[in-house]
Amino acid sequence: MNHSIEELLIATIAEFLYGLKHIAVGVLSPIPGSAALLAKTRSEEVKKVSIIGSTQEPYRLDGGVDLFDCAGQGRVDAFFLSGGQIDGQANVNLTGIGDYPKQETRWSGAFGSAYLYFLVPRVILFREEHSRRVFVPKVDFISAPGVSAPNIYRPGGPYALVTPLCQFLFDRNKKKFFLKSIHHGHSLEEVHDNTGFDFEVPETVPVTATPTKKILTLIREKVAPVIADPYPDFANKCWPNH
Amino acid sequence: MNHSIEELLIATIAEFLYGLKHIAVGVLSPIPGSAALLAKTRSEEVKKVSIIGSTQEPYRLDGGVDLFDCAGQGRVDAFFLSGGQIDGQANVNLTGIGDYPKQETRWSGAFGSAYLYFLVPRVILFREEHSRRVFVPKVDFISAPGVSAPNIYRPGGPYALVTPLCQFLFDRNKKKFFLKSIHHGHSLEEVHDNTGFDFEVPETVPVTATPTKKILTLIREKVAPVIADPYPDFANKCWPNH
Amino acid sequence: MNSSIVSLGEMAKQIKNGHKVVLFKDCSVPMELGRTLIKQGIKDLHLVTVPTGSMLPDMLIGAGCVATVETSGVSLGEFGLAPQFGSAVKSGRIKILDATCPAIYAGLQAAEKGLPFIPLRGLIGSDVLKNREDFRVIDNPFMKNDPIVVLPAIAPDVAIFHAGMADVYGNVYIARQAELKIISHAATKTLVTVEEIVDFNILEQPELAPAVLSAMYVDGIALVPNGAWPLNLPGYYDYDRSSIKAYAIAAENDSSFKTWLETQNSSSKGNSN
Amino acid sequence: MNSSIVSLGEMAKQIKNGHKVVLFKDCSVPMELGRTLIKQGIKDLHLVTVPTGSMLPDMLIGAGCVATVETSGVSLGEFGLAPQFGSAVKSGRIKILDATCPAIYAGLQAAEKGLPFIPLRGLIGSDVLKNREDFRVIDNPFMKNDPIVVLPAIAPDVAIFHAGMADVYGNVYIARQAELKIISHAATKTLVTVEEIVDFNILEQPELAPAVLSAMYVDGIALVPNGAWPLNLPGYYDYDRSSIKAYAIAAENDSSFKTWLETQNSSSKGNSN
Repeated sequence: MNHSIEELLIATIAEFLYGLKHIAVGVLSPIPGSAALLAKTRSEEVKKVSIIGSTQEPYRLDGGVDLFDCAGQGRVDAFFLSGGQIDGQANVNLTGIGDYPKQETRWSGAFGSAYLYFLVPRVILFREEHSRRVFVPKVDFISAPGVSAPNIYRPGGPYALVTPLCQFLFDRNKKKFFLKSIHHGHSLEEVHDNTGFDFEVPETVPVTATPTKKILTLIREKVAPVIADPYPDFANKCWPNH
Repeated sequence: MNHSIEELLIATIAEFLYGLKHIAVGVLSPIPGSAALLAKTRSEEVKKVSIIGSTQEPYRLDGGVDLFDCAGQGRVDAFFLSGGQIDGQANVNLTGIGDYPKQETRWSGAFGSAYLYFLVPRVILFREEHSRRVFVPKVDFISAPGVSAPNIYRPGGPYALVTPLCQFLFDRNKKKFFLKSIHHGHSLEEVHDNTGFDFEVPETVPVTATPTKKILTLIREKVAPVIADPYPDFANKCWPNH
Repeated sequence: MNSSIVSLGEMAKQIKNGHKVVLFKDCSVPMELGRTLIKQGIKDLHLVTVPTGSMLPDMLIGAGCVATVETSGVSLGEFGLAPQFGSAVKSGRIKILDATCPAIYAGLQAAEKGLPFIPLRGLIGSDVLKNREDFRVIDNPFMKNDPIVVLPAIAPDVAIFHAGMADVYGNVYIARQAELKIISHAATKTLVTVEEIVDFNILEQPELAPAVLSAMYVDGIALVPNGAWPLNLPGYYDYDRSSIKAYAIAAENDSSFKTWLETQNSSSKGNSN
Repeated sequence: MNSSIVSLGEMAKQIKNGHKVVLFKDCSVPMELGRTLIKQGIKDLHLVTVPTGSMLPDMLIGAGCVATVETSGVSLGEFGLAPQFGSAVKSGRIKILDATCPAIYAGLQAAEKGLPFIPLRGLIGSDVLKNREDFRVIDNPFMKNDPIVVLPAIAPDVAIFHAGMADVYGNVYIARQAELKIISHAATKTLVTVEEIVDFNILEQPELAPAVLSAMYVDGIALVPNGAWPLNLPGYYDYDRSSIKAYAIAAENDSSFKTWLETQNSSSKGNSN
């Protein structure tokens, strides 16, 4: 069965989410949001998916305080972060490029990253652009650090990084990304050429699993109508016939 | 016009409340509650009376957090405290008699006193029993202290003490009560005999003002029906014909 | 049907000897669950009353279920002092952790936020503070010569309360008792007895939703009509004043309290209705 | 009729140059009040966005009304970055106090509770913390070798927001936007524009009451239909996407932004309806 790159990414991210009780999704995150919904559809253990910006029960949150308190209580099992820059230590920059504060390019700001990255056990990094502009040796501004000293209270942190080329796992002890698989049609060379930081490579690099027909059907029939509430444009673009 | 002792106490306490924006009333406080309602009836500046335990808008509170936060914000102008024991430094004991913790007599506990006594500018102490058992030289247990060292954050504190015999003002600089007036029918000697702590006495001791006909009418017609919501027994006893 | 709907007996068994159990003050008090815990012979509870307590803690203390009470006050309100609480404190049978109301709330709110501690104004110079080894005074990090109390988070094992309505999806309507959210967020588990269980999703009713405790925080719901009796439940029933008064009198001494307890064990309004 | 009901113009005059003004994120944004402030020529505002901001702060910054922005992020969401914010940061025209969302909430909650500070997990090792001289790291008083950030209270002079309904008694119905209570409690004054003012007491409706901000916290109410336009107000109207997009494009450079601003000054949907 044919699938789009979005569907591959949704299925790939969902693999990290099965069995988690509560998955929360931040703003501007249609693909992670779809992955969370897919995980809930396929796994009875996923009790709750919270999508910031959703007005539909049961996906809405009472508000930001509700989400951050919930994470503080240890009741958020997975969350998603992106970054204008991400480096090899999993530091995330959502703030801007150049010398702070008068940066050449100013993005929006750190949002909840400087907190949730510490509190949520499984933070999945996701970026739709895989380039040396994004994946840099060192971020210009650490909105949220990837790793912390051992005495810092940090039940959470980076777990994986998913891009349109491949997926990495993050090794918190080695403080390094480890290439997990490359998506069909892409090469290790291409990944190296487009990644500005060092990462570990296994002897044989697997190809990312292609979503099964069953999973694609679930995405199109169960996930698409729900993600269309907070993300109508995304849903129209990906599933114009649904 | 004849009046009951309760009506005298209500009118006397209300004198401390005119012009205050927000008056809050704790549990088991029918007389202070009536005084607060009287003040609201007579003073346009009294915008809100909150009565813990009232189910009637606009007197109810969202809950305890609402009250304590409100006091923390400086938005509660007056509150009432009582005590199993009260001493000459305005220390209040709501906890019990004897050596803590295995006290001979255990009362309920400090409730909000150890916080509100610090935060609310005008705390009116009120007790329906005026005796040496209650007004002691030194309380057995300081549930909430009457005075604090100058470096302690304390915008609030004791303002007055009203009893069935008389009313005192509290002088925060001298850390002493000052006799303001004695109710009609009682003597200075009687007050001394029944008070276990020292207090200052003016050269001429005034008689407490008797409530006017207008005030008594307001109490009976406006206050009684409202205070009957949280305190039906009290209202029935005081105003059986209303 | 949500798997969190259980029988009262199953619910009671989830509360274990030694648990730190948090109880909301008046109205929303799960009296029938309390009676069930007494029958079950539960021991060594650490009760946290929010912020004060009335008949339920007194009854549990009298029945020998309690090791520690963390409270800002236990009393039967207009029916007088809490007699079993008073005599247990006097004899040293229970450990008492005296607090002040906002300190109980603040400790629970710290747990709700995942904070190890939270500051609170007041308390300095009181014997409440002096007797709490777990309360500390630190310097305000933002101002010199400004001592302030810091309180440790209160993280109960179980929150229990009684409410009017739950739905089959595990959501509970808490009406004006918004503070029930705080205790549920702070506790590891939340167990709720209710008057009725409806089959529509109460979160999907825009006018009800703001006063709903979401299923995420609810670990057990049991249908227990009159579950707060003889205390009240706003919108459902008022206090049964004569029963509370009878309790207040019986609890005055240990032998009449025992007799009262036996009557309770043989029948209770909550079960018979 | 409650004395807190005022005209939009009277309301705007209560906000002064240099005030610390707190704004809720999206939906409930008082756009028309913002336009009025721009016309009034207000200066040197210290904006606090809860926890992030979109078109209103961008517009106020572009119009030269703002000295400082305290925020966890300003963006136009799906319409892209906030261009006037970005260029003002780049040029140093405004002072930026970068935070993270829960730090904004925590600072306001500290003010709501009258606390001088509040702790927060996270932040350590970030450049956000490094650049905030007013955030401190202290040792957890209850655990050795456990550094934790403490944040000062955020106490704004004025909270402003737009809501659906107020009553003549000065109460405001805030529906699911419960966090509007936090900002109103934290601020010295709260000014609210609304779609409609009803003549019954909304606090006396049991189903509405839990989502009501009580008159005690409300210092001004102005009737401003379409007051959030072109942003949305749940239950009333959706985003006017084409107007937001037009803004996003206009705001890309200073001259087209100025032109856009002049159009706004000569007419606005909020006034004409």
